[in-house]
Amino acid sequence: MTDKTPRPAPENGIHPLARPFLWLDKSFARDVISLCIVLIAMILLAVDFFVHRHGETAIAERPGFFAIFGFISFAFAVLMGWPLRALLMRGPDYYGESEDSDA
Amino acid sequence: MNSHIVLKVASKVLIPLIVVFGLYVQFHGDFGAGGGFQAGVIVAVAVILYALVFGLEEARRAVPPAVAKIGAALGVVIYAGVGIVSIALGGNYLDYFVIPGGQHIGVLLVEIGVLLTVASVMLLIFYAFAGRAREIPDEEW
Amino acid sequence: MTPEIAFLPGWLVQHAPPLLVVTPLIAGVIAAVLPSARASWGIVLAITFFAAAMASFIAMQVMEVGVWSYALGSWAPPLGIEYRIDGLNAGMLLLVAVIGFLCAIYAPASVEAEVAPENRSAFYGAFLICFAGLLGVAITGDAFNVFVFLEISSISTYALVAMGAGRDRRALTASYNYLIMGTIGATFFVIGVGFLYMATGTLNMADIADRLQGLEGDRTVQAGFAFIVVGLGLKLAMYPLHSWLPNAYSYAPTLVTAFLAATATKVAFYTLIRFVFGVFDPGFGFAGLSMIWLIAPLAAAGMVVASFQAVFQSDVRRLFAYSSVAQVGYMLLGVGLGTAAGMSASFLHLFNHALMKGTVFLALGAMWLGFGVTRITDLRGMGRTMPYTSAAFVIGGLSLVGVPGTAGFVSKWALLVACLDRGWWWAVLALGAASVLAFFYVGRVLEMMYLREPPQHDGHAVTRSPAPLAALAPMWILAAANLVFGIWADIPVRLANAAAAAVLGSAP
Amino acid sequence: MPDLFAQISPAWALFLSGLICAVVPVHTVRKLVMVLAPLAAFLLFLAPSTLGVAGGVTQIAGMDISTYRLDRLSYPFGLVFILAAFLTAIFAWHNKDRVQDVASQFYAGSALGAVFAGDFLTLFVFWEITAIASVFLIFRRGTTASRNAGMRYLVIQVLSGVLLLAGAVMLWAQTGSLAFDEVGLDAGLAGWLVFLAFGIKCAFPFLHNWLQDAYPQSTVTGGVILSAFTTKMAVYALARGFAGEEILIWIGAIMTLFPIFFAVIEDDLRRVLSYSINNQVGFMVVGVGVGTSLALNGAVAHAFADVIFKALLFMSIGAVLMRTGTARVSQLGGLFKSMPLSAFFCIIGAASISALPLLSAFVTKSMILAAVAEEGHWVIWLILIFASAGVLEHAGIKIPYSAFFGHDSGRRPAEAPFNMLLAMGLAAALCIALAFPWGGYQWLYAILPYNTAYNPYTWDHVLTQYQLLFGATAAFVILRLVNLAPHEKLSTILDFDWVYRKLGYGAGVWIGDMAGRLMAHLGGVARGAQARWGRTLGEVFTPGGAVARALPSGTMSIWTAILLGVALVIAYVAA
Repeated sequence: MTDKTPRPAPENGIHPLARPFLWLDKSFARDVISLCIVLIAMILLAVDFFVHRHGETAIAERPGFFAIFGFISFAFAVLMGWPLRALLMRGPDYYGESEDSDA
Repeated sequence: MNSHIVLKVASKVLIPLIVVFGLYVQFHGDFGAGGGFQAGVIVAVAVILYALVFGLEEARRAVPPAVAKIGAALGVVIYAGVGIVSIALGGNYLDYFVIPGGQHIGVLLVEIGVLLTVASVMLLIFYAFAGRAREIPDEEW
Repeated sequence: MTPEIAFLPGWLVQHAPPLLVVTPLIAGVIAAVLPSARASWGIVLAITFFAAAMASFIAMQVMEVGVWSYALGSWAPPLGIEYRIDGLNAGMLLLVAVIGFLCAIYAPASVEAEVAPENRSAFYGAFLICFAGLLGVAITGDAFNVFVFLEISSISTYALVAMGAGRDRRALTASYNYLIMGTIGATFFVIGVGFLYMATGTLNMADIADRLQGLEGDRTVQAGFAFIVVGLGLKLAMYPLHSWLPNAYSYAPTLVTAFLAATATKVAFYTLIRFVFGVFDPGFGFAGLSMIWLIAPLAAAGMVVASFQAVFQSDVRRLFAYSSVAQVGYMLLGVGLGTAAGMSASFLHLFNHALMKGTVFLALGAMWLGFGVTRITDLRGMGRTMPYTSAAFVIGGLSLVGVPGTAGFVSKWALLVACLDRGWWWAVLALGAASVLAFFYVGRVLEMMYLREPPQHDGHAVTRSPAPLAALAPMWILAAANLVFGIWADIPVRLANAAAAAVLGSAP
Repeated sequence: MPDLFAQISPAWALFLSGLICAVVPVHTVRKLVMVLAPLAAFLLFLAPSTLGVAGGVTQIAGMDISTYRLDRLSYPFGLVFILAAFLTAIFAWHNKDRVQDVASQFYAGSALGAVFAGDFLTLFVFWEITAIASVFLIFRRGTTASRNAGMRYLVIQVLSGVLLLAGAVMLWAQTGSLAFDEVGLDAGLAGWLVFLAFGIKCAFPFLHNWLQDAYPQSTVTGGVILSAFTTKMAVYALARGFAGEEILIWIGAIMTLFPIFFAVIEDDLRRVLSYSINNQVGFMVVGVGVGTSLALNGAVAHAFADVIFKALLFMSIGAVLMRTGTARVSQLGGLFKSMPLSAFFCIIGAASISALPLLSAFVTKSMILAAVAEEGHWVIWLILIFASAGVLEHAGIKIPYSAFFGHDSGRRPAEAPFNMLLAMGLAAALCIALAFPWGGYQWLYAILPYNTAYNPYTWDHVLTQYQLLFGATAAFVILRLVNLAPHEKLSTILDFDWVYRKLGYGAGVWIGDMAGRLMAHLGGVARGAQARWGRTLGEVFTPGGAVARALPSGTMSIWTAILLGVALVIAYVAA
């Protein structure tokens, strides 16, 4: 089909708008960002113990519920990937149907 | 050919009689047993007999299939035509009473149509079947 | 006389019923002996047009004024033969005449490609005679006359089917098989009529109906009913008496297939309705039981099994021939219901099925003319090579499936409602199953036509070659009718209700 | 004149444009028509001066048909479908495939028509057209996989229509009315049939696989268009027919739950997005199931927002697919360097779906959660919170991260064409506008079915949302650091479709085989003994088969005699 032809971009492929953000690719920057995220999460968790907030259910009023539940949920979902992979993952040609264009 | 001399003579005598008998059945149909259908078969038989004795080619020459075809069509046209004529004369379809000469003429005409068609179709069928078989050579008679 | 037809000469109006039948008959025999096939075709075209016009006048007249009785030879019925047109057969006459005319337009294209030159005049003759016979069956009010016309049409049909031998020799055996089966059917029918005559002493159908009242327990009448139903069942391809149909439809000339599919079984079906509802009384114990235990189950079985068979066919005309058997099942189901709603639905489906099968077979005929193909796999890419023909086919096919907005939906819906009214859930199931199967067998063909590339020929894709106008015009008229009657269903529904009213005295 | 326009369903504008596209060979004209058609539809949509008019009322064969019912429930759906048609038309501007143009216009038109349908017959017609039109968006990708997936998709979708028709007919028989109003499961079998029909299009668990099977196989633009209509149309139908049906709460909860686990390990990003459709529709189904005015508001609002941000996500991944030829995680990464705008819009979409405050899902999903809590379904509430974290995993982080950041694949494709960027930009702007605290979300709430006093921007709501999102993101960061997150790889993930694609097929083969052996043992019926089901069926019914063989006339005569006998016996019994 017409809409699948890869086209090389000019200037080593770097888009001018992306130039100011190239530092994102550095591993140091990534580590800093990661650290910041964890830090913010912990601050938000801490805040919960100092303010009194209204919750929709009883459990939601427990201090720190959302932060901890969010962490656990996410970790659970990702870690469940391991057994599921073992159970459900097959080769790309499992159903024997080519995804290449044959038209 | 000479071997069938008796047959030939006899049938030459018989065939006109058969046709006359056919016509008798035809005209008798008006007030007794008989009618165009039977008469048609009898007339056809006359020709078929001719074909049997004198050969298919002879018969085809005497009554060509084309003629028989037209006869078959003509018969139907006569029959249906009588009906049309009766409409033209102010009656219902096939209303014999409005035809000049009355019911007799009407029925007679219709029956003639039947005779023509039946005789022709009988012949055509005979020609069609007989044409398929090989001629029987004289020695096998 | 309705004002619409006041411009016609009085004699033409007054004698329209016999003229409708007789003119094609006379013209038929004349056409058969003409030396020029072109001239024969001229006659066919003129006469079928005349008949279509007459049939419309008659239908209008009947709708306005009511039953029209014409005494042949001025012999008053029940003694003489009566042509009797009421709400039931007015629609039939119209259907046969109009389809006949449309087929006549298409005729030369088909005939010149499929029929041997020396047979062409005869072909046109047989076509007209068959046409006359079908009209005769529909118009007459005399039971024996029905038999006569049935045989006139059948015998000419055998000839028409056999002429397909110019294309495929198997047409000969198909025709012969059809002849044997058709003759058995006709014989059964005439035996049944004989029984009725024995019991009532009359051949006029209205009169028979009167005299049958009170004869319900008469064995002769019962035997007559059995013979007539089975005899007509053969003629109209009731499952499992259908086996003559697929071969006859696949090997006959394409024109004949379209014409037969749209008219011949329909007329036989009309006769069944006429006898079951008009002559016998569905209230008779044996008639009612036969409907429930014989007609309806066979109808349901036919719908499902024949649809299955259709799914697995490889020859496309055979596929739609089986589909016809299945569709006959739909109609029979309506009759089997025994109610006014059922009969009306069944008549409606008869009408609509003629439209859709006419479209489909004309389209397939055009495809054969264009490329000489009959196998489903040969229809690859037809959507591109014959776009107009394929589009008409799509409409016919969708109507066959019963897609809303097409005529097929209206009648299937009516049938569904009639089944629900009666509380026949199994019939609803069968209807559903047959519709799903129809989706598959039509879908199979559509997939070939639209989702596959056209076949290669000498390294090039086959080029576009639209069908001639003579083939496209009738096909598209029918296809348009499928759409029009799918949305403005008023006219056919009125006809169907009039039909129900004519034989049952009440509209649903 | 305005009265006349108030009678015309906006759907016809799209159908008309579809017809025009079918005959116009000029690409630019076609695209112009496609962009203008939604505008025309929008004008028609504005024409009725009051809500609740049942326009386009006719009678067909004795049935009341109404093609244009505009009330407070159909209003937001109609509006967002028109919007979606507009956005996708812009997005597809570059696409030169006429078949797709026609299909997408018909598809959008029929979805719109279904939303405005006032009776079951109209609904059924449009329901089926969506199926038939949309399948071309899959076929036109032109791969074997897309053709097969398209066929499976079509069969399931048409089945849904058939069930709907069957249910409608039965309802009609019961009530004598075809009007499409509250149905309820109390209507017995009829109700269940309709429910199942809606459930298929809604991708209920175990009925969901057509979605993940077919959408990833569609064309680049097709994926965007598909994501917008079918499921949301089904949500509308559920809200109309089955609002407050208890079972929907559980169905919805499961729908939010299971796709998360599949999405984690899935390699194909468009398949991830398909799972995400499932997950988001689950929230809506829960809302419909709860059935209070707040819950229904939430469901409708979430559907509205979902159409836009899901389209946005499909657009950005579509752009990637078009430029690189793949949408698989294992082969992508680092694309932000050459496609920064696409990356930016993708992040907006991802943040929207994750319900980041100030973005659309935040103001819509929270209504559903509040309604669930209000009704005391606290288990469901927990599940939904869990699912919200899960959304962040697969849609909020995985999609932008793995495509545009993550491990650099070294690919440097060009940025998406202008029309795609424009469509993405518009969608992204809408995502922001819909949640804008000063006038944005208020407008959205005003068009919802019920008047509401709900306010999403309370400080504790914003705080808890941030806690949840950052808690979850922290988990992502930490798991990446300790390398515990499973890496995606080029693979096929089994889902329920395995049951019919492998198990059913295998079972068919196995049963056929076993039956064949059994037969061989029993009677030595030699031929066909080893045949599989399909082949056996074929052997029975194909031209040479037992049932379909042209019977000799003799056999037929016997049948005739048998039938005659039956008829006579019946007559005898009756007397």
